Amino acid sequence: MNFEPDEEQRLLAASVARLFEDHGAQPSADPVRQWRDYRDMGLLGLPFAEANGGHGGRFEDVMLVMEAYGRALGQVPYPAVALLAGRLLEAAGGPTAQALLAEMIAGTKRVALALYEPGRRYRWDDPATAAECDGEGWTLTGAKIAVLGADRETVLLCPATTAEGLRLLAVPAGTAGVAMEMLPTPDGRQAANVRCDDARIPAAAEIGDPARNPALIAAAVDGAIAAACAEMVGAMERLLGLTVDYLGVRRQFGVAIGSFQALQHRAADMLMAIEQARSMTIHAVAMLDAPAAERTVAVAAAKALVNRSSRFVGQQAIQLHGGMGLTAEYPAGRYFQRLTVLENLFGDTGHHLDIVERAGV
Amino acid sequence: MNFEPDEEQRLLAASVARLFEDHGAQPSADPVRQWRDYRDMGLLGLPFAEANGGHGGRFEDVMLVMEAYGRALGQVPYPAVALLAGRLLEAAGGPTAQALLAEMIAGTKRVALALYEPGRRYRWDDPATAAECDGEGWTLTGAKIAVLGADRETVLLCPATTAEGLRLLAVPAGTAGVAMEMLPTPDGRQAANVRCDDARIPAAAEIGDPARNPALIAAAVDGAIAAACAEMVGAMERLLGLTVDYLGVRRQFGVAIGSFQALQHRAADMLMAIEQARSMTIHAVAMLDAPAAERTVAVAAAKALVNRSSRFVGQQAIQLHGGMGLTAEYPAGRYFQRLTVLENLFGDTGHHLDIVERAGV
Amino acid sequence: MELGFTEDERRFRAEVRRTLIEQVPERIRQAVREEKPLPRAWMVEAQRILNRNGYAVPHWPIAWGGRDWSAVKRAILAEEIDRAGVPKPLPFNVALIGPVIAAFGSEAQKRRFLPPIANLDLWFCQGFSEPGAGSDLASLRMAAVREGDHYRVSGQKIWTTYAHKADWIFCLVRTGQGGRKHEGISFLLIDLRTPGIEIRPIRTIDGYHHLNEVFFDDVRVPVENLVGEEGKGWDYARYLLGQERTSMGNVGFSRRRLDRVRELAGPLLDDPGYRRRLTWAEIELKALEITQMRVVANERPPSAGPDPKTSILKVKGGELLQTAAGLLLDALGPEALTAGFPQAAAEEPFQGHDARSALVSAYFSSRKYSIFGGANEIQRNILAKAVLGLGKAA
Amino acid sequence: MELGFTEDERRFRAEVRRTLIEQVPERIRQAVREEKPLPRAWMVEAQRILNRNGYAVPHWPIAWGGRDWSAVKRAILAEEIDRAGVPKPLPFNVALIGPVIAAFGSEAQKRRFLPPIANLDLWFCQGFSEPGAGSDLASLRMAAVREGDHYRVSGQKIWTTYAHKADWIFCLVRTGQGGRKHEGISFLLIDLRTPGIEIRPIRTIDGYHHLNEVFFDDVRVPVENLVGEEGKGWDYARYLLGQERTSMGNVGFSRRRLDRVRELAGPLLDDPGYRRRLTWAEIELKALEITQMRVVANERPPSAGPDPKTSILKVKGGELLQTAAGLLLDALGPEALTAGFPQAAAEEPFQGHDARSALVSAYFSSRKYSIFGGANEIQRNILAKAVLGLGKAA
Repeated sequence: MNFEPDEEQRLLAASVARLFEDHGAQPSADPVRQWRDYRDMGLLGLPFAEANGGHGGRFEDVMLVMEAYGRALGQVPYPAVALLAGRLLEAAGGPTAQALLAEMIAGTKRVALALYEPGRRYRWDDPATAAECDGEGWTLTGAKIAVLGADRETVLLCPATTAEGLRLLAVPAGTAGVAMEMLPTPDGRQAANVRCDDARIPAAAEIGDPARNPALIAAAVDGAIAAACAEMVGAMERLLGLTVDYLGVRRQFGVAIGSFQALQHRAADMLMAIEQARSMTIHAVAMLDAPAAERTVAVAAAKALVNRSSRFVGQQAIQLHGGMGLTAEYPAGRYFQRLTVLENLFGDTGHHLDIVERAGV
Repeated sequence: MNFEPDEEQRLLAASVARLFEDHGAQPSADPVRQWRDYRDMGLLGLPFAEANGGHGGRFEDVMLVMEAYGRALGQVPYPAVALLAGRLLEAAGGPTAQALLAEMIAGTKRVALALYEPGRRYRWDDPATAAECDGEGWTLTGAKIAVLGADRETVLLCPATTAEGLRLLAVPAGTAGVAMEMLPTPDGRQAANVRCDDARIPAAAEIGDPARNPALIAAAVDGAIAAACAEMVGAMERLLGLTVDYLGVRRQFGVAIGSFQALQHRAADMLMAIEQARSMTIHAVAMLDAPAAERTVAVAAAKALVNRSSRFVGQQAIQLHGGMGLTAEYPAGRYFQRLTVLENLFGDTGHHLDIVERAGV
Repeated sequence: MELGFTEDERRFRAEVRRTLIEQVPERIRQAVREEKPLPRAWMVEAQRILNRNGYAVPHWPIAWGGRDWSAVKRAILAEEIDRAGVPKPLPFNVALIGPVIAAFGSEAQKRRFLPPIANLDLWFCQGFSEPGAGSDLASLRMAAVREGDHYRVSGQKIWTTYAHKADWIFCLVRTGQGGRKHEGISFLLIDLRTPGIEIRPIRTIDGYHHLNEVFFDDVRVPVENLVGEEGKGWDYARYLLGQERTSMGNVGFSRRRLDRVRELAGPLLDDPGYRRRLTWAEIELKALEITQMRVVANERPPSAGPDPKTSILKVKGGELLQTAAGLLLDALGPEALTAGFPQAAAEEPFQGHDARSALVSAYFSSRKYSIFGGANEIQRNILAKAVLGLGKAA
Repeated sequence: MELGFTEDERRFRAEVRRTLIEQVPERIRQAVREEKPLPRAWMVEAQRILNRNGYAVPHWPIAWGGRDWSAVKRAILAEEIDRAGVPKPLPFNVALIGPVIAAFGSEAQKRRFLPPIANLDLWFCQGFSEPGAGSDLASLRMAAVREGDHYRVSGQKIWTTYAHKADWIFCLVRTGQGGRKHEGISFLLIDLRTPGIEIRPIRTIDGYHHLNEVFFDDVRVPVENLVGEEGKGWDYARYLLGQERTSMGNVGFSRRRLDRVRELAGPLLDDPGYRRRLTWAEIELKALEITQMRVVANERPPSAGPDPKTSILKVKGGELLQTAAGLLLDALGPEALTAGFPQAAAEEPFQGHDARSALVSAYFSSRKYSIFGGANEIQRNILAKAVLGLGKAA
């Protein structure tokens, strides 16, 4: 075991930190420009094999990037596009997926995985969205919700039920019959609800195959969960930093409120919650290459604990900031909002505990 | 609603407080003498109708008595004998039960309900103990555990399975074929594990009847749980008092440790836990006369919350006492032990939450 | 001792419930149940209905519209109002400034203010907190300098709920220096239309606009708007804080939220983990209901200041609302991900947010229950010191 | 970065596990698993086996039996020892006094003490705490007055674990006055057979006798038993506290307790509420295991004093042992009601308690994990101040 980043990782962490903090300092900056910055720094290709046009980064590298992203409250949908949809494309392989991946890495096309459907909570493996193939192409009907990273230019990867099992279809958002509603997320970003009504796409738009798709998607989602855990750790770390700063500055009854023991102990509890979350994130990342059953349990356990830490740290940070923490202007509230979204993303605490328990651990 | 004791209740509370504190001051005093004191003060007859030789006290009166008992860490098995077994006798009625009850009230005979069996946790309604009647009498075989209030002179009320349902048999502990092992409870009292091997008792030893027994026992147990809740509230109250005293006396770093805010807040949390426990005890007591389904849910909810408060208050009291709390000599530890026993008695927190949830609340 | 509700109390509850459901329009109660912010006009409409029934100010002197109801009945009333989804009578009016004017105001002030306050014809907001004087209220700095028949008032108030909807503000101001910090504080009523007052919104993380900063730049306030005596403001504020606490635990509000959890959670109600969280919340609520009644039944003269045990209601009640909000959020599942809200929410009337957004807002906004009105840390200080007697020697 | 265990580390773990199971008698490991206190002779027997394998003092200087193993490997070793139910090498010997003598003792002291300390031929106990000097160690008062080639020592130590089993005690004593409180403290080794020493048991709520008060009445201690320089005792104590923390989180012990929960809980494992508590404990344990490794891997010179992040291990590790003890207690159900223990438990060897009593004892005794060795409140102070930098200005 060795938790020290090597020289290359230190460089990577330092440069992404600089970039993300720059982006954060200009919140209204052009998202297209920011996406180009990601590409130029090699982040879009980071997690992909060199054979696939990527940079051959390891899961550990992604973890460092996502911690920095979390600390800086990154706005561009890098995790959804590159770390979830992108990795699914790489794992699926085949010409359609490879071409899409190449465009994604080049920054010329965005992809997003349409995982969830109305009324099914976090279940994605038995979609109500149905697809039929008539030889020439696919006809797709159904609804998807909460597609992060999607806009009207995106290629949506849609799981759909067919008689042969779970298909994965690449549907450009502009396809006729696809209606998209862009809605605000609780942390002020955008996500799409999507309806397909007899949307027609060519036969070649299929990626993966019914036999492998559930396993491919599960692996991609687990990777994205580990990345979300790292993002949460980064966000919690910064939020604790903001809180400690505030405790040192804010005065009441003639002294800095950071001198009150009850508040000191709360901050210590936040620190412990974050350190335990960081450890579970490390565990999840270390297990991403393990056999699927072990990987899934490790990732679910990690998300459950990171979620619990996040809810505690987020709520207590607001508490320790007092009224200031409730204002939209002060950054603490935005971190709390982001953490709230990330807790929900890919399954809340109860969902992941259920997975751990069903596995008999 | 009116939470103020009336004049008579104030008098009762004051005199039992005096008696129990006196008993507590002489821990090695003669238990026979103490039992006589209970009788002389009218406590043995307190909860029973005047028609049955009792004093016609209300549940509220019992609550006041049990709070005082809890505060003083009462040692004699008053709750097990009078409030559980005694009330079951009264509810069952009939000559055998009435005669036993009269002797119990007179202080000449002790009765105890043998509720639990090995390996069945808190289930008492389907005993493995079996009884057969041959016209002349009953033959009883089986094992009972953790019978509080029992000694070798006690008449044991034993639920037993027969072809006709659940019988309730009054078995003198001295009956041939009854083996009794007296074991220490974790709070330093005694409880009995009992084995009956073909123990013969007369046909008249039956009380209640199979059609009513489950309901009778359930009602008696619910009453005893409400009494245990009151005892726990009294014990927690005193334990908090001991803790607050200690915080004011014990000095560290040149000041009383009660001036540390983190410890003050812990004490405030203990106070809140106790007040909520007291409220649920009131709720349970107020519902003892309600229809069985409502009564059982109210009592289970109360025990669950009182248990949770008790675990928190007990553990934190020890924590705030530091090493002193761990010593057998200092009283805080004895209250912690008592509370631990009472949490377990009649079902732990999970058991009662299950009851509440099964009722669909 | 009578540990349950009496027959009379049960009848009273049933009557209140029936009256509220019959008289308060469903559109209002529905919006409240859905946690949507209400248009000002709806709040006024609801309070006038309550006032007509004697439900707005039952704790006031009978001469000014009060009723001779026991504290337990008043608590039942408050619980039923919340539970039915009827907006509470505006607390700044009925629970705070009204009783202060009734106790310490001049006859002219009583006649001028009490009836419209009860009926919400006049809307008051509360000007206590300042930047740097939140929990430590005595360090407030907003100054009122007497000049003939006016005060000239300058300074700033913050966290002022509904200042943008209000007609008047009651303020603690500093009219004297020296002595201990809480001496030299006076209690002023100020018409918000007076020149020199500027109200700036504070946007909050729930996406709404409830809170404001209020700036006073050389504002002329007639001396007749001084309540009681100059320099006694701290006493009146203490009196005010000792006022009607019958709904301090927010029992009815939590009841309404948990009912909503059951409506929305669907299959989650069969999930053992979620179910257990809900079970605990239900049990906590039952305990709180009784604790609330116990504190309420222990009636104290208002001059005794707040009963320190109300701190229990404040802490536990707030935590329960937060727990319930968390259950609502989690009930949404991934649907919450598209249930955000515009960064600057539109002004009233409420529109543009669906039911889901209102729940996400409620989750964020519920953090306030442990912050405003004396943070939970302050409440625990009070419990430790005033109830347990800790830390006095140190 | 290598976030998982290396092949070499896995091999090491397997080898340690095999060795422990092969060499340490099952009767010893069974008693440990059942949470029963061990006879002194068994503890000595186990430590000698560990020492023979290089497992007792791997962190010591190689000259005195240490091994050149990485901190991660030493942590694996500690975890496996606990997990296998092998009694830990006596911490007072191997983790506390040994390293201090190795670093600051004279050559004669090293030769005299280190080998028997490693092999538990000599049993040391720790004389730091005094009545009135627990967490606030610097206010200790036990005095040592130099008279020629002896000190005359008078005073009292308290909470002395195993003093009744020990041969020697290492003490902080006051040899000088004036200056700051922690100046004038020296570090003495005292033979417990010296006249004037009285050991009185402190019975604890778990029914056992682990703790003692030790009274010193004009006890003559040869000057050669002074460690290092007079007046430098505080520095040595700090060094001591910065020593081997590879098992601070008690990861292996918690693993063993949770394994036992699974053995004993039976049908409760299907109870959703109980199950969830166990699931959380398992997840917390996994997190703690990695946090432990992260702290351990961050090797610091012992002179830097304890890494403040070890406070996390202390708090979280102790809480987890307490949680596991609660799960064990609750697994007993009503069987716990007759699982008490005599008020004054019999001396060793352990007898008269069945497996259930040992679990009830473990529940009570587990409260100590958040009290001794620096109470959790002190650990949180350390985290707030030393890691987060809070409260320094105040």
